[in-house]
This record gives sequence, structure tokens and C-alpha cells, in this order.
Amino acid sequence: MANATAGLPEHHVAHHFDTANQEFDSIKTGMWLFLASEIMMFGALFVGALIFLTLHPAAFREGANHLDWRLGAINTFFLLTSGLTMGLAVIAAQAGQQAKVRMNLVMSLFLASGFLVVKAYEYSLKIHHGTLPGRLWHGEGFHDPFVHVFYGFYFVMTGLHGLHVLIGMGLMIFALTRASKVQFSRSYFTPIEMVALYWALVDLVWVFLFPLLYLIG
Amino acid sequence: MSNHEYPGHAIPKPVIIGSYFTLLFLAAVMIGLSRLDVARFGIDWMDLHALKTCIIMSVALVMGIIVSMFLMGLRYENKLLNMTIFFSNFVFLFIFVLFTWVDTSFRGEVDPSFKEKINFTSPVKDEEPAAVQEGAAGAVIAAPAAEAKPAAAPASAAPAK
Amino acid sequence: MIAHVHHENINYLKASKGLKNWLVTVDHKRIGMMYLASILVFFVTGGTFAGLFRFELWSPLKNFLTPDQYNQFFTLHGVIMVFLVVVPGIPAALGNFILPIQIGAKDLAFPKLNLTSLYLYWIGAAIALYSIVAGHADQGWTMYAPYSLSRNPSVLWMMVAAFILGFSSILTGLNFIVTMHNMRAPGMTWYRMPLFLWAMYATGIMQIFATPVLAITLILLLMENFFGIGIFDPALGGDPLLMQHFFWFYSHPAVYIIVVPGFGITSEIIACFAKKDIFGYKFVAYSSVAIAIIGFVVWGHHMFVAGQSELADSIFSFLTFFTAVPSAIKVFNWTATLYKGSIDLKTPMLYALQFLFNFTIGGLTGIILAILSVDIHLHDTYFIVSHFHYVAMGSTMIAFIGGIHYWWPKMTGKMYNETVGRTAAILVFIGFNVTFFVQLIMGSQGSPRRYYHYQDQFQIYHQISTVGFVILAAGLFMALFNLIASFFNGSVAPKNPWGAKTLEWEEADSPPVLYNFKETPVVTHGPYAFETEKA
Amino acid sequence: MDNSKTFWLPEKASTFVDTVDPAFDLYLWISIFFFGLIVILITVFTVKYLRRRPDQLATAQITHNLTLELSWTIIPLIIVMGLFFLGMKGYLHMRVAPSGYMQVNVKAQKWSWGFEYPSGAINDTLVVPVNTPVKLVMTSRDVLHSFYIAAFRTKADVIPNRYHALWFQATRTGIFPVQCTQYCGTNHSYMLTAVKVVEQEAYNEWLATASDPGKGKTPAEFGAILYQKRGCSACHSVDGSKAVGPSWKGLFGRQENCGAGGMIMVDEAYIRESMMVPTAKVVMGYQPVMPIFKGVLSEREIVALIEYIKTLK
Repeated sequence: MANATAGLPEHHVAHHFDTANQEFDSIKTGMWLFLASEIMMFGALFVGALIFLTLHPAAFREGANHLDWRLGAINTFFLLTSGLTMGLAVIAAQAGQQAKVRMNLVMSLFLASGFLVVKAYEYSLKIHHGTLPGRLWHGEGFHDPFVHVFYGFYFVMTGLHGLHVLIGMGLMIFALTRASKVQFSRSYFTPIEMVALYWALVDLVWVFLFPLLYLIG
Repeated sequence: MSNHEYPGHAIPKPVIIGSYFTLLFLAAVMIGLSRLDVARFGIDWMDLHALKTCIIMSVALVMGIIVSMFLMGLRYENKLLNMTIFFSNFVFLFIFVLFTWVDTSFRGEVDPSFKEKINFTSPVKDEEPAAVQEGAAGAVIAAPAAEAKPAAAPASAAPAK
Repeated sequence: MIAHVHHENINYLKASKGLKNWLVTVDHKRIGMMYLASILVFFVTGGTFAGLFRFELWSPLKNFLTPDQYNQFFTLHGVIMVFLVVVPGIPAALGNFILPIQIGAKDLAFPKLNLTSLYLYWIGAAIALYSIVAGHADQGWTMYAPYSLSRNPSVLWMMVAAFILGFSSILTGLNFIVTMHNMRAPGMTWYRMPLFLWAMYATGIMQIFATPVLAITLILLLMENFFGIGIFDPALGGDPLLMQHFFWFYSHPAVYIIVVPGFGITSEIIACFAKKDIFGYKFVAYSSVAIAIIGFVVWGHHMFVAGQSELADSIFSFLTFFTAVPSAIKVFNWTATLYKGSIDLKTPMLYALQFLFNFTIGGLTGIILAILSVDIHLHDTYFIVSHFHYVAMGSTMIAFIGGIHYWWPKMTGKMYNETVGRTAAILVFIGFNVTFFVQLIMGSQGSPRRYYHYQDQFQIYHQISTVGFVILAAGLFMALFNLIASFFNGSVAPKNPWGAKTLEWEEADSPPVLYNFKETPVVTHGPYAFETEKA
Repeated sequence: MDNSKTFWLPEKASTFVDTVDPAFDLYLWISIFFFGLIVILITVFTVKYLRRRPDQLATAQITHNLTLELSWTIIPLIIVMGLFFLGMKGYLHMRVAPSGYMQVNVKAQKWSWGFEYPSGAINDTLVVPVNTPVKLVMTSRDVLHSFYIAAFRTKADVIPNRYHALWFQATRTGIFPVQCTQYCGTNHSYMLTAVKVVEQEAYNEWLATASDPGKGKTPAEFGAILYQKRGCSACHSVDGSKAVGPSWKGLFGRQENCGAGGMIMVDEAYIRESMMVPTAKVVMGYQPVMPIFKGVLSEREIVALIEYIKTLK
């Protein structure tokens, strides 16, 4: 093992698994199945948005024009960079470098909170302009009668995605606590790998969400 | 199976950094493309806007594949299980959007009067943006059928052949 | 592989005492038993609602329920039976208990996740029951917009309950698929797995890929109720048919989540009580997975009259006919399994044969609904009510009760009384068919479903159906009391009372030890390797 | 041709019967054949191979037979494909209205149907001439309903804020019940009306009188007709009994407690306002479920209804 002298306890395989490989493969397949159900959830929302795009393209385009693509671009940068730092955290965990793991996790947490700040600012802009979904709508200068439905989709999709960013940050904090409790090594890096996978899913959803909502206008 | 004692697979560092920069580059391409004003080209025989949308979404697709294959390590899995799980998602979603689209866009083939929506209320104020929104119901936007006597046969639903 | 010798050789029921140990256990057997108890309680609750309006329908006039109460009761009957009994039903109760033992594992891949799934189920069930008192939800279990957009608090609580129950179902499916991929005993190849596990695998696929779409449908319905975002509400420019697409994209795979586990149990019981290897093992196994896949492409046949485009109607009708093929394969293979067997008509076998009888009627009445011109006449009538009761109640619940009887000695270590079991099975068979066969006739005569006041010509059918309900209820309660009684004064069950060849009967004790096996079994033969008579 | 009710299907009264009934009967015989095959096989095998001795084993372990397996995969596939084409051909015939149809507008609302003829006639039952194609253009005023005539084998959902069409051609005269088959609330099962198929001449006479219902009648008498035709009778009674809405007997001039709306005196203004914006002042103890009649009732009809209410002491 790498620097086992760091004094952190080793991980031992759960009783109902026979080998470490079986445990890791099970957790990884389980994670992929959970990610599949997440993708189906966001996918259903994308289907709703695409059907709305085909039914009322003008309303979709008009709604998308009023979104500020620059904020979307900054958020994309935040998420992609935090995806990088999470990837580096996994590599550091496999090399057993606990300190680098913690540093990368903190970097990812910082970037994720940056994403949420920009998102909160964007929401305040929408509230200020009154472009809220349904009954709360009191926006001015809009022509298409269906444009409030675009903002209905916008708030449901970005809200659900923001919730998943929050859950991702919670998982990162959990990974930080694990990093100080158990020694990572090439034979045990599961928590970091799974949090990185979850975060990559949040990236994946944003990679499709950003162009659909911001860039089609 | 991977080498006997080490579980999982280590994604090489250059791959992760390389995919990061590719993703940044593709994001820049996407944003640049979206800022492009297609009206300038004056091509009218093709709906440039729809083409632009398709290109942007295909760039996003490439980014998605990079994230899933390299950042999430699907490319390095020796068992095909996780990859089948990931890609069957998109098969089911494609079926879902295809058949729902077939329904919504082919409605009214037999009976054109079925396509339009009548007398629905929308909170969006079109004509008088400045006017304060009165009452909860907002402007009642009626279909071309004369609002006074909707009892009469709706104009659009004249005896269509 | 070195065999692990386990020092805990006491059985799982006596492994630890006290309610606390049961509530925080991660042992898949205890979780399975708790699921079984909860599901039977809700089955009785849902059944009483059905009984109440069955008696109300004795005559077209008002007997003792007002129209609102009738609407509320059929809604609650629908929601409780679908979300709390038949969708979790077989996978959560019998699947949790039997799958790890049949596979030769010590437990499921994620025991803590399994306990979370149980708690999500209980929380969802509590909210669903609270929605009864929170007002009167009378929109049917299908919650079609715009009727379900009336911001009725009880309807909103019912949506939250379905949302939570969906996640409980996802976690169960996830646990099953991972366990079957990674934790099979040495020697257990995919084609040596019992067919019950193939059915659990197919159900897991549908649970993972279909349930999230229900979560989104419910989120959008809640948003529609609170903020009026105008996606589904036609008064705000939305499209109620879009809601039906979202709803049925989940709900059609859901009806296959309901029936496919029933196939799995029937394969086990028929093979075991005919002492014969399943006819066409690979065909039966792959037809379960085929049904799971086809289940995703046919949801539009629920909307033939709802105003769907004619092209979509034709495509959905064409694809719906393909679901007939795997079902036909299964029924023919089960029947062929009986050929040259040694059939022992014990209680589980009676339920399995009943399943074959009911599922044949259920399947055939389903295929007629795919014929477009005939469906225009039959849609939303009692013909549909009878079709889905033949499949959900007549096939799944009867296979479920058969499965409980089949694995009862393994789960509790006690034998139930055979004669009482058989009479109950016959009563259930007669009661069920009397109740629902007349509804087929009533439906094709043009009697719409969910009708409190009906035309006088249908009174005779309703009366026969109510009599049938009484017989069915009698049979079900007799079976239930027979099982509960055996828990206290039943005789001690031997390790393999039915002489089956699957792991849970050959290797594990009745009831099994805490980690299922004294040492990890090695599988040498297929699941139904019965010998033949020496001529 | 015998048009009466058979064991499985209701009475025959439209051209669709030649599309639906043969398909139904064909399928009935297919299912009887397969169901009989399965049940006979099960009973024969169970009786023949019943276990006589407790330790009796199977006589042979036949596990697969490819020709058999393929046959019961291919044969059902061929049968169902045939059924598909049969169904689709009939369906398209049932959806595409022939030219020269007579159009009637249908308004569905919570628990009553309203029919409007191009000539201006309004009625709460559908009167149609025999042997002429009739196209119904239907819309709903509140929730989903469904227009179902069992005798004509036809049904179509009625969707709010949108038109949905349904056509049929009656082949014989008579009165055939119409039912709502999409759940729509408390009185879903009472949302009934009828199709009255008459000869062409009788239809023309009826249409003449119905086109101008108010002609030659005092406003009160016209109000009484509207009370039936506009579906007011579905929720308001005239004999004092409490229904979904308050009874009209002795209503005019009475003090009513409207809870939040305070005490009001039932006068012409209140009745008019209750028709235009029903949820404005709802009398205590009643649900605000009355549909909006603004833009539906003409001025002459409102006056007639008010006069009619005044006559009900």
C-alpha cells in the first residue's frame, strides 16, 4: 500500500461480499443504475421541453432570447472545471495522496458554490423582470401567449438541476469526511469514485440543459 | 477482470485533462455558433435557424459523449454492462420523444379543426404591455371564431373535406 | 473459493429479539417479511374499499353511498391497489426474501439501501392514507388533467405519496439487478438461474427505466396545481394529452412490473409440482425480458379515443400486437411443461393452474383492445375493468398467494393446513371468475366504467358480480387465516417439503439461518433437474 | 337484418356496426379456440399425469422442441398482424367523415350535453335524420368528457379548449342512449342524453320549430324551454328540492346568505351576475362548480330565463 504510515485505518470488505473486486463492481453497477434513473428523470423533462419546442417554436425562441447566455457560459465553465478537479481527486485517491484529494474536493466545492451563486443571481433577475411561471407571471414586453410555459420548463429544469448540484456538494462534503477517516489507495477509492461519477452526471445534464435553454434563442 | 488485486480502473491523468480542454473548446464553439446571426447570409431556401439548432445540439451530444466515455470512464470498463445501462437510457428516451412527437405533430391530419387551441387564457399581456394586469383571468385569447357567438359553427371548422 | 463457515447458525427469526431489531435490521429476509405483512394489510384495505362500492352497485339507485363517496372509494381502491399492493407486491415481499437464497448469496448487494426502500414505502403509504382524511380525492388513480388540477389538497397528497413510492420501487429494482450480476454462487451461470430470477431481472429493468418518468409527471402535475405553468392545463393553453403520454409512459411498463413477477412464480410452481424441467427454458426466460422491452413502446393504446393523431394510433396498435407473442410463448410453454409430468395438485399448484386459466382470458381480452376499430367501442367500459382485473388480480395476486403458499415452509418453518388451503384456492377461483367474467359481457354491451348510477339492463350483471365478490372475499380470508393459523400451530416444515431442485430448497434450512447457508453452496445442476421414472 | 341486442354486443343502429361487429365476432372465435385449446390441454395433462404414488417421478424430461416453439411464435404473430390490418382499415373508415355531412356542435359541461345546430337551434338531445352522415364537432367547457353512443359503436373524448370531431350515419330510427365515458366528477354517471334518429321529413319539421324556440312564445315560456335545453335542469330543480345548485322555486326576491359575499337579495342583477361570473357570490352550502355562461347565452335568452324564474313561486 502507499503511505499506510499515515495512520488512517484500512478499509475492510463488507461481510456479504467475497472479494474487494466484487464489492467495487457491485457498487459501480449500482451507481450506474442509479445514474440511469436520474438520466431518465431529466430525460423526461427534456422530452417535455422538446415537445414544447416543436409545438410553439416562437414562444420557445422568444423565452430563450431573454435568457443571458453569458451567465450560462460562466456556469458551464464552473461545472466543467469542477468536473476536472473531481477527476483529479479520483486520481489522487488512487495514488493514496490524502492531502491532494482534500484539496481537489475543496476546489470542486468552491466551484460548485460559484455555480449556485450565479444561478441565484439569475433567478433574482427573473423575479425582478417578473418572468415567473404561470400565475406569478407579470413580465412586460412579451408577445407570444405561450412564453410563460417556457419559463415553467426553465424553472422546473434548472431548479431540479440546482437541487442535484446541492446534493452533489453534500456528497463532496461526505467524501471529505471519508478522506480524513480512511486511507485511500489503489485498492480502495470507492467513495471518491462514486461522488465523481455523480458529479459527472450533473455535468452531463448541464451540458444538454445549457444549449437547449440558452443557445437556441 | 482487471488485474487481480486492484478493483476498478485508473483513468490516466492526461485523458482527464485532455477531455477537460476539449470540452471547454466545444463549449466555446457552441456559444460562438449561437451568437452567429444567420439572417446575414440571406439564404432562404433552407431554414438556417433550424440547422443552427441542430448543429448546436449535436455539439452538445459530442460533449455528452466525451463526459460519459472519458470523464466517467465508460471507455475503460472491461464489462459492457455499465455502458449498456447508460446507452439504453437514450434508447428509451428516443422512443418516448419520437412517439409523443408523432402524436402532437400529426394531430388534425384527418380533421384540421383539431389542431388549434381556443378560448384559453394566458397571463402574457400582448397588445398593451404597459397596462396593469386586471383581474386574475388575464386577456381571454379566443380563436379566430367570432367570440360573440361561439355557438355558430367555428369559422375554421367549416365543412372541411 | 474457500467455503466460509458461518458461526451464526441460528435461524433469522430467532437471530435477535425485540421490535427495535426488526425495525433496523438489514437482513433481506426480515425486510421481506415486513414488506409481506404491510402489503397484505393494504391488500385487505384496498379490498374493503372495493367491497363497499361493489355492494353499493347492487342497484342503480343510492344504497348507502353518495356519488362523491363512491368516486372517492374507487379512487382509493385504485391508488392503494396499484401503488401499495401490486407494483411493490411480489418483488418487494417474495423477491427480497427468495432472490439472495436462490442465487446462493448471503444478502442483497446493498442491504442498507433495501431498508431505505422499506422506509420509503412506509412513508409513502402513510401519506397515501393521510390523503384520505385530507379531503376527498376523487380523480381516479389515473389523475388525468385537467380534473386533477383542482388544487384539492387530498389529490396533492396522493401525488406526493406516489412520488415517494416510486423511489422505493427504483431502489428495489436496483438492488435486484446488481445482486444478480455480481453475487451469484459459484457455478450459477445465467441459464442455471431459476426463472423467478429472470422475472425479477426483467421487472428490475422496468422499475429503473420507467419509474423516474412517473416522478417527473407528478412534479409537473404539482407545479401545474400550485403555479399553473400551463403545460398540461388546457385552460392555460396546455395539452391534457401530453399529461396522458407522460402518465402512460410509466404506467404501461408499470402494468408489466405488476404481471411479470407473477410469470416468475408460476414457472417455479409448475416445474416443481409437475416434477418436470420447464419446457423451453430459454424461450420463457427471454420472453420475460422481451415483454420488459416491448412494454416501453406501446403506451399509446390507452389513448386511442382520447384524441391522439391517427398515425400515432396506428403505430401504437401495430406495436401493441407484439406483446401478444411473448405472452403466448409463456402460456404454451407452461402447458407443455405439464406434459408427461407427475402432477401433484397441492395448494400452490392449484393457484398456478388458476393463473394459467385467468391469464389466458386476461391476455386474450387485452389483444382485442389493440384492434383499433373494436377498441373505439370497448374503451373506458367495464370490458377494460374486467381485462385489467383478470391480469392484475386474476394473474398477479393469485400467483402472489400461490407463491406465499409455496415458500411459506421456507419463510416460517411451518406447514399450512393443506385441505383448508385447497378449498380456499377453489373458492378464490370460483369467486374471481363469477365477479369478473360478467363484467366482460357488461362492458361489451356498452356499460361505461366508474359509473355510480347505471342503466337498469346492467343490474343483473352487477348483482352477479357482487355475489362473486362475496365468494372471492371468503376464499381470500380463508387462505389468509389458514396461513396465519399455521404460523402458531402449524407442524414443523421439513427442509424440502415439495422436493424442488432450486438452491433455497436444497441447501438452505427452513427457516434459513441468518446468512442463508452454513457455507456458500456450489451449484452443479440447473434449477429444475428432476429425474425421470425408471420404466 | 336483425338489429336487436346479441349476447355480447348492444343493438345495431349505425354503419359502423358492419366494421366493428364482424371484427369482434372473428376475434371472439379466435379467443374461444385458443382458450379452449389451453384449458383442454391442461385438464387432459393434469388428469393423465396425476401423481398416483407420492414418490412418482415424471415419465420423461422433454425440455424443448424447436419446431413446436417456432410454430407457437410464428402463428400468433401472423394472426395478430391480420388483426392489425383489419382494425386499422375499420378505424380509418370510422375517423374520416364522408363528404356532404351535416355538422352539429356539441358543448359538454359538467354533467350535461348541449347541441347547437347550424340553423341556431339549441337542444339537450341530439336529433338527427336517418341515413345521412352527421359530424359532431365537440368541445368541453371544463374537464375531459367522452361522447359514447353504444348503439353506433362510436366514442370520442371531448377535450376542453379544443375541437374534437366524431362522425356517424344512423341506419334506423329510434332513440339511442348517449353516455359520458371519461370520468368527470360527482355526477359523471348522470351525464346522459339520447340520440333521436327520425325520418328526414320529421327532422325538417322539428328543425323549423327548434330553430327559433322563442318565436310566438312569452319570454317565460321561452325560459322554460331554455331551462331544459341549456342543461340548467341538470343542477337546478324547480320543485324546491336541493340539487347541485339552489332550487329556482320561490328564489326570486329571496334573501340569500353568500358567506363572504354577505347577505344579498336575489334580483335581476344577481341572477344575471350569477350567470356571467358564477363564482362571484355563491350561496352558502353550495359548491362553486357552475360553468360560465358569458358569451353562451344571448341577451334574449337571459331575459327569458329571468322571467321564467320570476314565475316560479
